[in-house]
Amino acid sequence: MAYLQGSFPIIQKQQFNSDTYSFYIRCPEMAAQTVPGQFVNLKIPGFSLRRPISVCQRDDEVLRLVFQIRGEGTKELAALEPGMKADLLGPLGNGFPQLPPKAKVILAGGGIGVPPLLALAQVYGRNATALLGFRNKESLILEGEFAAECDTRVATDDGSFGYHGFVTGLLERRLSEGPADMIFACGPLAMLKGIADIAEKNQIPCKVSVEERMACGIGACLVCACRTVRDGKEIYSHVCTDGPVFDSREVVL
Amino acid sequence: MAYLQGSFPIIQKQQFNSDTYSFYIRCPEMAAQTVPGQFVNLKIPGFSLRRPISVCQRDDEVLRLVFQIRGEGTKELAALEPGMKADLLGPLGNGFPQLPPKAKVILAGGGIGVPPLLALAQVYGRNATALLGFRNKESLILEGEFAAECDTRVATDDGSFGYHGFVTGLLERRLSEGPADMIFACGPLAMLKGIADIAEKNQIPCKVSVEERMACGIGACLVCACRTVRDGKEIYSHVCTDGPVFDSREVVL
Amino acid sequence: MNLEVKIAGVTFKNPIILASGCCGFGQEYDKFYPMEALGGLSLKGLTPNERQGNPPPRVAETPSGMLNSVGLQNPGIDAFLERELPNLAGRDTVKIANAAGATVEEYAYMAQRLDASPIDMIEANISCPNVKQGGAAFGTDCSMAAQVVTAMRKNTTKPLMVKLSPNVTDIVSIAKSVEDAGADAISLINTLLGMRIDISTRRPVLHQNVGGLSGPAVFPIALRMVWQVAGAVKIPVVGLGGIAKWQDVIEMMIAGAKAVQIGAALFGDPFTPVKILEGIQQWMEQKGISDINDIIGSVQPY
Amino acid sequence: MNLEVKIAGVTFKNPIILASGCCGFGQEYDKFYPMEALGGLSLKGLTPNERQGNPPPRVAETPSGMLNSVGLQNPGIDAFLERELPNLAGRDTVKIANAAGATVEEYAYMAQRLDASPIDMIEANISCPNVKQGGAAFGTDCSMAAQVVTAMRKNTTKPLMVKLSPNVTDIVSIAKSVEDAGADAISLINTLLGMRIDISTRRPVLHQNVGGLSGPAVFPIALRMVWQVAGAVKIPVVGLGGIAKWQDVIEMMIAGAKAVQIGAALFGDPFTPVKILEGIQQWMEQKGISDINDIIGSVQPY
Ligand SMILES: Cc1cc2nc3c(=O)[nH]c(=O)nc-3n(C[C@H](O)[C@H](O)[C@H](O)COP(=O)(O)OP(=O)(O)OC[C@H]3O[C@@H](n4cnc5c(N)ncnc54)[C@H](O)[C@@H]3O)c2cc1C
Ligand SMILES: Cc1cc2nc3c(=O)[nH]c(=O)nc-3n(C[C@H](O)[C@H](O)[C@H](O)COP(=O)(O)OP(=O)(O)OC[C@H]3O[C@@H](n4cnc5c(N)ncnc54)[C@H](O)[C@@H]3O)c2cc1C
Ligand SMILES: Cc1cc2nc3c(=O)[nH]c(=O)nc-3n(C[C@H](O)[C@H](O)[C@H](O)COP(=O)(O)O)c2cc1C
Ligand SMILES: Cc1cc2nc3c(=O)[nH]c(=O)nc-3n(C[C@H](O)[C@H](O)[C@H](O)COP(=O)(O)O)c2cc1C
Ligand code: FES
Ligand code: FES
Repeated sequence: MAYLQGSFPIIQKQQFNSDTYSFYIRCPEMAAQTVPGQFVNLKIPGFSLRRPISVCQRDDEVLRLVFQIRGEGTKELAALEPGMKADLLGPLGNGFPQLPPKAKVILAGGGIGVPPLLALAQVYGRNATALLGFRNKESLILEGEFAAECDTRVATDDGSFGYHGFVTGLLERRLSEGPADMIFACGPLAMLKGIADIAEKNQIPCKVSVEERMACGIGACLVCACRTVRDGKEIYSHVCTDGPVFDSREVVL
Repeated sequence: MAYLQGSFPIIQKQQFNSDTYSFYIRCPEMAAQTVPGQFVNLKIPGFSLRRPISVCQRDDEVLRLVFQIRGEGTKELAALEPGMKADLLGPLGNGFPQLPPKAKVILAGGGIGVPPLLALAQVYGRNATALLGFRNKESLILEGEFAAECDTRVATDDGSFGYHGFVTGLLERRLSEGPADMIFACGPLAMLKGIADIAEKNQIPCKVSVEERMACGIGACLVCACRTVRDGKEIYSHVCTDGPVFDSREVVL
Repeated sequence: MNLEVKIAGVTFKNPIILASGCCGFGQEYDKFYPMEALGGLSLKGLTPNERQGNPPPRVAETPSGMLNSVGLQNPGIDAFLERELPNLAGRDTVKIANAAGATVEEYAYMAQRLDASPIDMIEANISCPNVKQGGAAFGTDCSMAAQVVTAMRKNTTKPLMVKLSPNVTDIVSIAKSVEDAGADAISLINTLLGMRIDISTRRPVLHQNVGGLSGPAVFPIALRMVWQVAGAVKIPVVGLGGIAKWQDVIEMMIAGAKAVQIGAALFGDPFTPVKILEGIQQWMEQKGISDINDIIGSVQPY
Repeated sequence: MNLEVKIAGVTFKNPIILASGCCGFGQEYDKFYPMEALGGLSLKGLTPNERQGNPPPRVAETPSGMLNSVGLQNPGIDAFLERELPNLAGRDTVKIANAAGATVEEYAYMAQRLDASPIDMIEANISCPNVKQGGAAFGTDCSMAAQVVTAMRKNTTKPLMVKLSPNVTDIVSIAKSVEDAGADAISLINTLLGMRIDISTRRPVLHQNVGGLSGPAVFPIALRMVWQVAGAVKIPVVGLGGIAKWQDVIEMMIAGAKAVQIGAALFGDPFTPVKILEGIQQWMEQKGISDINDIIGSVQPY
């Protein structure tokens, strides 16, 4: 598979709340090759390093990216408007493993970790349960779009919407209702740890998507190290090529 | 006098030829203080150093800048459009000395050195003779605007318009027609040297506007050195504050 | 909210000082905002006699930075004391004289002359890369650096800050040498030696061929050196090199700088120091920090 | 139009080489354009045994640059020779093995192992700032640098290029030492030691606290050092540090570099080398330069 890189037009922009945006970018060749869980590395003028952003959804022509303003780079990114172009390098990373569409899967997402799971909701449809955690009602995103695809449950830390508590609480509940073939998780480290522990206890395979600072995005620079255990030996794998999706028993969270 | 700095709207843009542009910028406070021969120091996003550009004309509200694309910075500058803002620091430099409006003056300009003389043409009107040199007809700028104010004669290096030859040739001719109280010159170094020599021979006071690479533009960094002789001693003066206009017998061209 | 910092017995109302060579003798930026807004001014580098400096061009642009090769153009110590310093009389900001010499004796002479002046502090510039004699040579050798400081120390009771060159293998040992020789404070970094070539003429952009690199490009190097030096000496450290925004100042202070200096950033935006002060105050308010001294050296290295 | 350059008997079809640590073992950028487009590849730094490198974070952004603290993560020389190098067999570009060790003996061992391999050239990395033992220490001391080179020289007849650290007071004397010790070529610069601090956590951004600065920010420093070294040694010099556009390559070559390497710029634009080659060719055509060798060292200093 070849990597692609180029400047592609932003054809639509949504703002969800004070700091979260959705961009639809027309890049047919790249979109056609992308699988759920992969990401693109985005160049923002004036910054040395590209910014990795997961693909939220794709069709044959268009990639959808959802991102949150976290620092200077994403702030500049949010200022782009439809008609302007974004410089993307992708598709990158391994993506989520593919199960038969009838597999019972749990999608556990927290905050800005929620968007990459939407593509999976579309794949597994009603066989998927989405457990989405947010700080509060204001930061809730994509809930309607998940609900249109699959069984969707929301938790907020402050109880201002849905379940009062964390995604881990929703997961315990969901597992009490019946088994699952796999858990796909994406979100803050603390959440991933909690999910991985529950998966371990319940003997359910669990795949987590992790983050690390990057430069090349393609395995050439080795900066995006991530502690993993393979064949009983602890090594530094690389998020951009060995990940971002790792088995929860393999990665040291 | 205070220096001013701020971002001001470009209200009009003209393109003269493939690489020469005119911007009208609304900055009333700065415009009100500016005298002919002064310059502004322009910040272009992405570049560390400001770019000095002479004021071509001013009224109470608006400064007019005429500039040529010479490198990366001026190329970016040329891409600005009306409605966008330009970050100016000014007014800077000493400007041309003021003679009584009835003084007979000669304005000798070469290439992109021509624009700063237009303000003088307006001051001295029919008492001024403008001698404007260009590489060829294609690079001719502002001739009509000079002609509307004063006696205007054009030379081109290749003879494609007006006098075939250099501004120095036009100057010899003009001086053969009668005396002058002062010569104001702006243009390439070789031209300034030629003009200064003729002025010396004819014992006519001559003021030249010179260029040097700058940083602060206000006399604080001392990078814009220029060899001058004062009281018989050779020293480095500074173009941004002691100049850009120097007496031709004072500056070592 | 307290922004006051004390360095070698001198009180700065805030930790923002303009860097030597970038603010003349203080008058130029005073036309934008009163110098009273600043903690201090490090004035243009002085030498015993008038110097004309190097031929132009003296400046080149670089990515996120600039090169200069001014070469210590200055009117000499006499003219400074007679003509320039009086203009600063009564102005409420710390005045630092930046002094250089071509020999140890000249440095000693500068200390003696400044000792008798109303200057608040002396900054010994042992790090100018743009002069042939002396300059950088003193700042790149521990024993020469110590000699300069010892000689100056003998001639002055004024607070003596020594400004270090980053063009060295081991900044920490230079810093320790000048501390041991009696420096009251250390400032760093001066410029890094760099070059640009004009590819159309195939000549160096600078007439001096090489010059000193400053601006945001050098910030990570300056920060590293400030951190190393602050961890190794007991005297206060003033950090500079590439500071352009309030975040940079906080980084420098967390790394161990008691105050900072701002140079090249002034040329892009003359109001940089004022904006930085605003930014710092807002940040302190947000974080509930009441005294800027509380953050100095608070970095938690791994 | 001739773009071919010869360094230590090795012919590069053009002067563009990818820098060590920035192009893995050559496979990654081969997915954008065939490696045959390049003059050469300097492969990821190798050590006798597998190394896992430093803990993350290993990268920080800086103005016009970046810091890295990878710390020579690599599979070790055995795995390289068995698993990686065969992938490059038959590929028409110069393959350079970048080698480091924690002791002189390890460097010697690396030379010996590589001598028996189909590698075209060895680049001795005596300048890695990101490893505790060895690394930079060898590159900042003339006699240690010479020891490393002497020991490697004994064990190999392959062309031996030595990569210098810019974190030194006097780059010229280091360069002369490695020349005298038998190096066939010199490459410079490796990264400058820098630091960033996260002001919200007050921790260094890099887990290693400090890391190596590269990218356009360092270009003027690299150019200055290449010019100084090219003027002082007789062996060919390969220039790198901050190259991002064709103009930078021309500047480096005019300053005296026979070829160049491109590192950090790849991360922003993977096509940088291809665009640079196009730019150089256009420029040569415009200027009527038929052989790139004609510009090498053609700078006219003042
Ligand atoms: C594989 C992957 C997928 C991601 N997907 C998304 C997504 O879909 N939506 C989204 O909003 N965010 C996503 N992130 C996080 C996103 O990359 C960071 O929020 C972003 O890089 C911050 O840039 P900044 O300039 O705003 O922050 P700054 O703090 O100014 O950035 C400074 C440097 O740190 C890096 N950095 C800072 N935070 C992170 C982080 N969490 N992960 C990696 N690098 C970081 C930046 O890339 C930059 O190099 C993803 C990260 C990874 C690794
Ligand atoms: C007092 C003064 C008034 C000027 N007035 C005008 C004017 O009215 N119209 C106009 O077109 N040009 C004018 N110039 C020249 C103009 O400043 C340069 O053409 C411009 O700075 C080139 O910038 P660049 O980024 O395109 O070139 P680059 O070569 O990429 O610039 C690199 C660096 O060199 C400096 N530089 C390059 N050429 C010159 C030069 N000739 N003079 C000073 N600095 C230079 C740049 O400012 C920058 O710092 C004036 C210069 C001075 C000193
Ligand atoms: C134009 C210019 C002139 C300078 N002159 C001096 C000087 O006279 N004495 C001195 O100690 N440092 C001098 N410096 C160095 C600065 O004081 C400062 O150490 C350096 O520029 C790094 O800070 P910055 O990145 O904020 O500019 C000069 C710097 C510049 C840019
Ligand atoms: C992520 C990264 C890893 C590097 N690893 C090595 C290495 O293994 N061996 C080496 O000699 N240099 C290494 N370097 C240094 C580069 O080869 C090069 O000398 C430096 O980055 C300057 O060039 P640049 O500005 O073009 O990146 C590394 C640089 C980076 C950015
Ligand atoms: S970002 Fe370069 S290897 Fe992962
Ligand atoms: S540009 Fe700074 S003194 Fe003239």
